[in-house]
Amino acid sequence: MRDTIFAKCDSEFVAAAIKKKKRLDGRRFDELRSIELHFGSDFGCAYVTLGETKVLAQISCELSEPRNVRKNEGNLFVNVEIHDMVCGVFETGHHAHLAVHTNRLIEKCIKDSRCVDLEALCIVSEEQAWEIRVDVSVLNYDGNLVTCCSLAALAALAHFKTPHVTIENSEIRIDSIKEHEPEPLSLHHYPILVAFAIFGENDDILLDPTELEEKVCESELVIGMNSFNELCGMHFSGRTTSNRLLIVNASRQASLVAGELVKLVKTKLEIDNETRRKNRGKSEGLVSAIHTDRILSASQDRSTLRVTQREIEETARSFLEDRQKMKVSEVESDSTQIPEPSEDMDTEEMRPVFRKDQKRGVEVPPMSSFGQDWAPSGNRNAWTLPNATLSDAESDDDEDDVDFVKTITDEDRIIDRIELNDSEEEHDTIVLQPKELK
Amino acid sequence: MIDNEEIEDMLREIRKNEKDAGKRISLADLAPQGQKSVSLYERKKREMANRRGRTDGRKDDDHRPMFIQLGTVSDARGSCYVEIGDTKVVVSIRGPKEIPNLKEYTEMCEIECLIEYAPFANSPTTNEGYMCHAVRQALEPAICRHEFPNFQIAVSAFVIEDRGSVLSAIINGASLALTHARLPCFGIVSSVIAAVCDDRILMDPEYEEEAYCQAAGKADSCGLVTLSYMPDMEQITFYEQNGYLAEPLKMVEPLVKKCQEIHKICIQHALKEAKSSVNVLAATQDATNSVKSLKV
Amino acid sequence: MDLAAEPCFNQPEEVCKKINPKKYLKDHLSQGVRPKDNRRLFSYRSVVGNVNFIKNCCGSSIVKIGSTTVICGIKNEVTSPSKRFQNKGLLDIDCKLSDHCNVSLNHKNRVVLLKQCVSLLQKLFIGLKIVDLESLCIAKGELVWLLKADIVCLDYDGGFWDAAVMALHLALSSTKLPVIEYSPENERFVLQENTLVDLPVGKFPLATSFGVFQDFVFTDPSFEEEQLCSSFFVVVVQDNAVKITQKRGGYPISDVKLMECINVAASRYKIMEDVIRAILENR
Amino acid sequence: MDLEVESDDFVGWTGRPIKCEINVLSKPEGSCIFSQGGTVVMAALYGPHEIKHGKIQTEETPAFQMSYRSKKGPPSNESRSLEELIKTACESVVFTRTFARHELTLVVQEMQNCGGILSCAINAGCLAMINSGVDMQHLVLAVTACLTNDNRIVVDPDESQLKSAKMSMEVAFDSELFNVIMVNSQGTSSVEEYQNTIGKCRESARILKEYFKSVVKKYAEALL
Repeated sequence: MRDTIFAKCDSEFVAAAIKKKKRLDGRRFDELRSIELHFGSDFGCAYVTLGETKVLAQISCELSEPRNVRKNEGNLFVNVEIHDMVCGVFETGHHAHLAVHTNRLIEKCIKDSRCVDLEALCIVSEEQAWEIRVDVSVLNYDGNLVTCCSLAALAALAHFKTPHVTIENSEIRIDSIKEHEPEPLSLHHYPILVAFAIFGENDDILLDPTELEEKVCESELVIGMNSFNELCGMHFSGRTTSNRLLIVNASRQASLVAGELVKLVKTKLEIDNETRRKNRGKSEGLVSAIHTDRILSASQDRSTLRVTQREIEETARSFLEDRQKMKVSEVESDSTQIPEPSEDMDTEEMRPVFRKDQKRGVEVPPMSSFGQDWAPSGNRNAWTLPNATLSDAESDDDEDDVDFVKTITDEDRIIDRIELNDSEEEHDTIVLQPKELK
Repeated sequence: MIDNEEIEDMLREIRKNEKDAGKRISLADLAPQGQKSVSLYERKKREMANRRGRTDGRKDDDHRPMFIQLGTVSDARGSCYVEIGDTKVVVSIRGPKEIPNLKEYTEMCEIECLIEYAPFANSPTTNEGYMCHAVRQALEPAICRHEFPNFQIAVSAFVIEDRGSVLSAIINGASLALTHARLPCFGIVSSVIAAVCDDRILMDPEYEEEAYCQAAGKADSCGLVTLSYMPDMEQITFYEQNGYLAEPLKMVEPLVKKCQEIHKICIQHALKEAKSSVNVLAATQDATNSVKSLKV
Repeated sequence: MDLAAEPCFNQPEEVCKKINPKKYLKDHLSQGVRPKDNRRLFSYRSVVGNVNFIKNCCGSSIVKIGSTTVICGIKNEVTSPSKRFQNKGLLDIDCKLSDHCNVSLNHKNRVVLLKQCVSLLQKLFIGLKIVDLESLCIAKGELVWLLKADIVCLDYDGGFWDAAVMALHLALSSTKLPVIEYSPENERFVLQENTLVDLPVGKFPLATSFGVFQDFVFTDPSFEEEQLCSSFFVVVVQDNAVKITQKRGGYPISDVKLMECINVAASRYKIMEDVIRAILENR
Repeated sequence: MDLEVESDDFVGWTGRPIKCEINVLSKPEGSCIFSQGGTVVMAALYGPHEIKHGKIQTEETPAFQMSYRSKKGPPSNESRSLEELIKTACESVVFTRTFARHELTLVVQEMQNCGGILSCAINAGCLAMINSGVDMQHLVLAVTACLTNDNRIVVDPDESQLKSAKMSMEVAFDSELFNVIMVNSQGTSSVEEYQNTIGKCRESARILKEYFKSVVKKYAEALL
């Protein structure tokens, strides 16, 4: 599938919305998408979903000689893997850039900020030391890969435990988990990268941009903060800005977000240790990441822009009906932007222009919905199980969707009958089934 | 039950082992204490000097027993398996085919040669590139190349074991394979290699003798002579000697005589094979006739 | 001598074979006969073998199934063992098609064919312990035998896997390793002169590969048949115990046919064991 | 969809509990996360897309690309052989003739491996294909079974059982006549035991087919 190309009108539309202090998926500017963090059953495995961006991090360790540059230190190796299909196979430039860019940022955040205490990894100086390998594989990309990867890597590092090592007369033996409790890694601090997209003249700072916003924004700012509000990395790219306050506001927001995320990691870690203590070190791991109670239809909870032809007609039709009913003219002004809610959307009493339709992929929230605080993604407008109480609107159009399709017989598969002159005998040409040709 | 880590771990170990080849313990240095470790060179030098006979009891000018079998490779146009003592070689000929991306009109047919050593055979004394060149030169006069313009004949040889005089085995094998491939030739080429030391001519040298002559220095005045000869036309198709020899041209006479002997053996085998294939053709011919007569 | 090489179209059979090889094969199989040498569906080509004919290898063998010839040579070396398995020797298996064989095999499926064959041999000989690696150990943790087994195919006419398994087994059971002991006085390992000990090897595993073409299954496919088969079903049997079965995708075959193949393979084991014993005897 | 809690027609399933969720990712056409007991696999199918420039589609180039990505470090031999097995199992399912000069790419990511990863991956691949709507000849249902030392057949064993088993087998069936598409077995077993194991695998494949149908039904209802 080709990479989704963002048309010019898309970007203008987004910029216009931003100017009006609105984001397409209804979030406020300083709001993260929904986050899910799950730990795997083996140590050092973390699966993070940030809205639609999904990342899996896995830590593995190996005994090897330390580098001769640093004799008594272990080694840390970080590698971000993006399969070329994840972000469009033809965006070779973009893909290579994205992978290299994220790889460099994560390495700066984890390795160069020395958050892992490497001396503790050394067993026999100059001979044997642990070499930790962090493998981050990106499952799905929808913007803000940086925060997702750094969160996953950090959670995996916190969750990882190296097996206990006993040394008898210079012979190193690795004990299995049954004999000795494995020891966790010692982490100095918990760095997290927070990404911002910067828009427009008055430099609006958007936290946690989606892929669309990332493509359209003028410049990107990535700030590495840890839970003690120390800055441990910054990356600014794109159009220059003279507004010094921008960086200060962004970093203040970043420290809030970083604190929140680290708290999330710690609580999840606590829950995981609890379950392991309960059933003797075993945990269900990533199986809990599977939500069997919901099905994401087009899995684009906030795909306001991905509107199919059918939806546009239906919404237009229902929109016209409402207008005839009310015979009020003031709705005239916004008939042009059919999918986009009207300007004066802040006023509460503005009754909903479109019926909030459960079934379709498109989520066109009514005006009042902006007031509510943001519920985690995937639950609110995702389709609940059929046995849940269905509103009557859906039940009526269930009957007419199964219509009788003509059955194809051999008869109409014959393309044409060739009338041969009487010298050759009659020939029927039959189209061969692909299976017979196998 | 199968645990894959064991296999994986073993493969990693083998790869690591290949990498640091320097540290490897070779079998030689495990030799028992009694035998003074003497380099091959001195050992052979002493033997050459005392003129008693050769290590494997042969006289100076007799040739190791030769085994020839034609038609061993089914999908080649012509093939032959040659054994000289312990040296084993399989030669196959791929019929005249177009030369890929041909530049200009080549009037005479080209011979493309490829020699491949088995991974378990010991390393070749003379390098393969040189041997390919030698085989091409030896065969060029024998084949009627003017009949296949813009074509090439592919000669590929596979050396199973190398116990000396591989080149002569390949040339003999190739010319016999040509007859088996029914390609027009002027005659069957037979070739022989001799190691010359001071005035001793050692016909069909052993692997060590060959290695010694290769490594011999200026003072020892010994070297290797290879000659390939076409008795039907009494022509020498390939003559080559290297090393430090006293009177170079003296060696040609005995070698030519030896080539004629080998030629007799090759002729016998070629005739035997031709006769048998004629019988086969005759048999299939009257089989098809009988089937046809049955039908009518 | 391969007369069919030239595109002579005088015989009608040749014409049909060139135009629609699939139909040509299908008609033959429906009559229960094979195109080239009209064998039955479940009949085998003749098997010829010889052992220990290369002097500078500690074990060698040649196996000829029909016109597929495979040579296996084993060289022995001495190395230090891996840290995790201190008392285990090392066996390195490698398959190779010499440039000698059928040139028309396009390169890609040659590579895949070899990789799968090597993984099968490793699974069989090391995984299922037909060769006991502990017996390759000279001194635990210090010195261990490394056997380099190279399998080269000289002439390819289908059935490479069966020949490779048989060649490797013959070569391994014919290997002779010198005895190496640690002599305390000059504190190094010494190789005892002319004391050659046989390598203990398990029973002979018989691998038979079945070609699957549409819904026909037949044994020991030759090269032309192999090119038309959608997939292969390999069964490794050791006196009516099924060791390894592999069928990699392609046309699905019914359960009945699957079991029929396994019974055919198991019933052939007896005969092949005598063949192997005969080959090993007259070395 | 939780398996053992669902309606009674899965009562015959003796294997580990199965959970799966369809359409998890937004980028690929079809995706699913599938778990059998502790083994969790995520499969994503990128629909018929043009072949990357440079690779012309000759007769043999399959219109089906497969990449299995283990989560620990560089791809090892084992993950490469797994990749081949999954590719052969899933390839015979897709009607590749329908889209010319295009190819399907199936990416399977190992999330958690507690034994029986091959059959879990094949089932996940099949579900991803169903979800993507590409036209398939039949479903592919994979079952792992092993024969313990006291000749008991265990369907869908976990890691410890697999290690101590006498013989382990992975079989992929097609969903029409339950013929064998792919079989990969190792270890010693007599011919009868082998036959019984395949029979047992076939039964559990039938139950698995019911489970697949119920998942698709639920998904289709939700979609309409």
